[in-house]
Amino acid sequence: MSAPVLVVEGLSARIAGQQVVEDVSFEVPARGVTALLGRNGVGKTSTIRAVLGLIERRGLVELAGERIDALPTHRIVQRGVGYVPEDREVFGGLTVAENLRLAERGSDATGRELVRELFPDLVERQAQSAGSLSGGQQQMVSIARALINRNAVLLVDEPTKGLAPLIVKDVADALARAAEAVPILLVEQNLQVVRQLAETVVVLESGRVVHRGPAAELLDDPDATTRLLGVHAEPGAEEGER
Amino acid sequence: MSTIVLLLVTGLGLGALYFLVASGLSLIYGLMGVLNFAHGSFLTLGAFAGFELARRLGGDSWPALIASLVLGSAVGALAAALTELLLIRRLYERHIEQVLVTVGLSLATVALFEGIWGTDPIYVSAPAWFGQTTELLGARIPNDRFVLIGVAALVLLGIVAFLRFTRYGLIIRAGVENRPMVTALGIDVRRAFTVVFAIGGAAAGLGGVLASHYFGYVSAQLGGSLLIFAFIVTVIGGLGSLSGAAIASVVVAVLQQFANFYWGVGDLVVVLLLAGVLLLRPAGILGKKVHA
Amino acid sequence: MTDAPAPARRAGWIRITRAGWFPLALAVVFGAVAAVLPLLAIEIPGVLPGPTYLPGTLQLLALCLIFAALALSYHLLFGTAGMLSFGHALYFALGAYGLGVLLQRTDLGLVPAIAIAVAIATGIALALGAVSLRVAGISFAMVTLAFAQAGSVLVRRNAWLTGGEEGLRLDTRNVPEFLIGVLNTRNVYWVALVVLLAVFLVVVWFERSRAGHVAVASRENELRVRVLGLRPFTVKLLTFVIASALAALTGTIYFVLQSGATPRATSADFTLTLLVIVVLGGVGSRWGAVVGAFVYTLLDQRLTAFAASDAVAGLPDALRIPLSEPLFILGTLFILVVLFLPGGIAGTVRRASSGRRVTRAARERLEEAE
Amino acid sequence: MSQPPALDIRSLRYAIGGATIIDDVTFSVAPGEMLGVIGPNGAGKTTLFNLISGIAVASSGTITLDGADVTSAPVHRRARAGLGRTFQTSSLFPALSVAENVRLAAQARLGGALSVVRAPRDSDAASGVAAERLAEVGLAHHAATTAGVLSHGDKRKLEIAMLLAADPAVILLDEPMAGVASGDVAGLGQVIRDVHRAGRTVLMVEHHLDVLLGLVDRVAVMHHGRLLAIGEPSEVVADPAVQAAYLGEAV
Repeated sequence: MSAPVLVVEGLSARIAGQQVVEDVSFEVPARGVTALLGRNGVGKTSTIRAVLGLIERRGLVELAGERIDALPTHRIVQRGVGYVPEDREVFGGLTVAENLRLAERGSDATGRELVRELFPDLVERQAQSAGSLSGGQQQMVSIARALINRNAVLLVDEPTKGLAPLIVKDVADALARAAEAVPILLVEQNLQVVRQLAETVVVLESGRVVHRGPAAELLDDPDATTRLLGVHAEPGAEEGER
Repeated sequence: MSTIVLLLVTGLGLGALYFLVASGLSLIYGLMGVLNFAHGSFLTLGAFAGFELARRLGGDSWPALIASLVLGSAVGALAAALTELLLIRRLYERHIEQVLVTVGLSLATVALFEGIWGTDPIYVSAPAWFGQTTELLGARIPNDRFVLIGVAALVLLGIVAFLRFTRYGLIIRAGVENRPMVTALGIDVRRAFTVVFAIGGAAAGLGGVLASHYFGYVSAQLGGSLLIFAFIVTVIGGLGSLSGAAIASVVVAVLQQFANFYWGVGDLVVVLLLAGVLLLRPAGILGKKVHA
Repeated sequence: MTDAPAPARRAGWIRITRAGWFPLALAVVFGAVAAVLPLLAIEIPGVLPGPTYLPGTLQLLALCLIFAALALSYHLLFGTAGMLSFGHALYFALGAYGLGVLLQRTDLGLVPAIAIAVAIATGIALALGAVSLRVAGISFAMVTLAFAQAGSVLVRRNAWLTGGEEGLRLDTRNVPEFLIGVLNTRNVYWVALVVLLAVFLVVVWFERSRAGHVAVASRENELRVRVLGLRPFTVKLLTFVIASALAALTGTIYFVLQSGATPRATSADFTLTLLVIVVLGGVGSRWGAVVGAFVYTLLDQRLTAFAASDAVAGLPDALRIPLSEPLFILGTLFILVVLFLPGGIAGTVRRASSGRRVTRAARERLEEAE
Repeated sequence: MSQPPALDIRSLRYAIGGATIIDDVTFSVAPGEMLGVIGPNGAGKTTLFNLISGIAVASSGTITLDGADVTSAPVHRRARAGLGRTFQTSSLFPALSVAENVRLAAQARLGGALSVVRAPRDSDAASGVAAERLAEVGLAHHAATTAGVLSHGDKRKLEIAMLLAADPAVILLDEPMAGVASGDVAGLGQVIRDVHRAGRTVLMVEHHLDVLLGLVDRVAVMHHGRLLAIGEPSEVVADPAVQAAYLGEAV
């Protein structure tokens, strides 16, 4: 197996003086999707934000063999870490085109074709303000902002949160396409999506890694699922109407 | 009728000055959350720089005026950019301390200006056309009012165009909405801070030179007195909203002119307007959120 | 302070009230030393212009006491309740001008005139505070500034009442003999000392009262206070009014000490000066406010003397001009304190004396992120 | 019905910026009942709590607290009417000591909290209540500690102590166990059980379904801002609609 693209070792992070990530270590292989799982509030989002330097952190983070844990956020991103945040965080007052233009990083912006192909809807709506889009469309913008650049790795945080099932499928398919080109670290509550996309899972509990292994192995073991993810069955597979 | 037109146009002229100060304040606050007390000093410095240059070039010629406007805004921009780089940046995200530093800077610079140029107003000269009047709807209106209004309109258009059509403008608009996300797209947002300070400083410096012609003099206190009204304008317009600042500038200044002319209580009326707006709409005319 | 709480519980109070008796003891010592100064001939070259029994020196020290009292009232507003006001000078000026006008236009004695002036200022504070508190944070700062500026304009414009730019002189008709004239400066000094101690006691009292605790709690987490069923607005307004009344009281004594007032006392610069004093001394520290007032006032006086000295006059322009402007030096000093000495004098002393207490800076970071 | 419901919610709707976050939600909670609220992230649970406690104001519909309409009452008035809540992230007065935090809550309840005449620890019913509540949640030994430096689990306990000191009739707990170490979950569950046993009405959002289902009388399932189902835990878990929408197909 080739060298991992992202290595996290002994990562700790604090928010408001409170330990939210504690001594977390894991690797993201250079291919495919790695899912970061765990109950709500165990520190998945904080882990991603700590890797990006969006919150105060300590520990080692290596991207393609180089340490990035002392860099400010914008430098980390410039090195090829794409980020799709929880809750989308599109710029509602900017148009779709402007959101994408803002994300383009000069010569790295090689993904315009891919974005056009994956999200024809956005091309149609490029002059519309992002704030007036539906939740699903906003999520597309958020993902497109990451895909428009050539990245070494993508950090994708709960991409299906609060989305209608049809859209969940679209988002999952788009991420599957993206994963062909770039490795992804995925935080996701919808275990069906995890099953579809991820090869490896890392499970956090109380800010620590408590399980690591192939995705199928965990998901096929209801006991382990219950124990590690705190669910009787599979929560978060969001069906129903918006 | 002619009185009303005169008051209206004079009010617009004064509103233009308020806007030149308030636009920078509003942009800086919107992007960085900093209330810049030193903004008045950028204006005063621009006014003095313009005055010194015009004096050396012979005072009342058109080229001297234009050169002084250019220099005034350049000096304002430079002073503002240096303030951001040397003082504000060190206190990243510590808003109260940032405000305090600008307070200290305003105290120190006003004292310095008094040391250099004295405490008395210095009268400035302009091309003769400035002092003449043009008849509009029966009112004889001093020409400098038109210049003020024209320049402020150009500045407004310029800033809007900058925000809309340039990459920095895009970054600034996005940063006002959600700054961490801008950095998470790989953009060094701090550079945009310097740019915003420089733009605000340039507008203030330009406003300084124009204010010296509007009032007929420069003094170390010039910026401070305009700054207070600019603060009021930004609160009424809604903190961080450029169009709010533009609207409020005009409303405040015109109201002030009328109240001053008819009852002699312009400043008081402005403060009452502020109180009224706060009671009815604490976030200001175009403010999005009530600031906590 | 009535019962003897269990040690653990007593320790629990340190965060706000410190040890119960210590500030009061310190105040007693300070008061005693300050009270006998006019009877002694202490000289501190470079700090005081002359020995302590001379009227000139006492005048300066009395000014220090008054500014200390004013700074304490501002501390209540900014340090305790977290309200950044840029209009506190308004209430000081209302006290000073209120007393001046009352003495000039009525036959009231000094004490009733002071009481009425303070009462009027308190009423105005109640009305303006209620409006200003519609907003918080930076907007609150701007709004208070605007109101103060309106006051300043009114004072300057209405010369028939306030003397306009010339200022208002003390009408001595109904002022007791022993407070008038250069020779009686030490009596005024003692009055100023009493006022400072009174303001100090009120501030300590309020901070230790239940309302004071709610004020601190509102500063830290306003939403939480509301969820508990309390209205932060009420306690903020209360703090605002008390601080303003205290400022008005110090303003009246200032008027007596200076035998008058000028519009400078109403200006925005004056509030900013107050802010400089409190930040210099250390935000959130009572004695920091007092020390800041002394340091600032003495420094201002010495720098003014220095600026007028021959040593400065002989310097080349590039040095002479900045050095001849006390406010330039003070402003620069202030910037340096904010940049390099977070917590001001009090914070620096605290850091030097103990490493284990949670520093204010750290605490603020906590709150900010919360 | 002789006794009005502790909390009654009718056709509640909340929309902001064109998006409907809460859509036509109706349910009521009987006095002394414990209701669990579950649903995927983004289903509107926290918004529902914000509407009930007054931090957000409903676009339409009514909220009745013990028979009184509080739909548009300000936060502090609802609190005085007997509503208490905790927040997803700890929400304390970090610079105050643990004891002060609780005492403040007790004083808010017992009155006189804005007194300038009385010192905080005068008398004091409030001090007594504070000490008792701290003991109840097992934090008595931390009374003097600055709240900001407590461990996460202790902060959650402190929040509950503050709630108890304010003695509300209706309590909203927003993910009380989020971020709590698994070892502490059982203890916290017991604390919540005790709170409820004292006759209080409790609404609780929680993702630890295993713990939640063992605690509550009924469960409400939120989905896309709507109330999908409400009923006894066993019924709700067995409800095909809930199965399909929330619990999903078997793994």
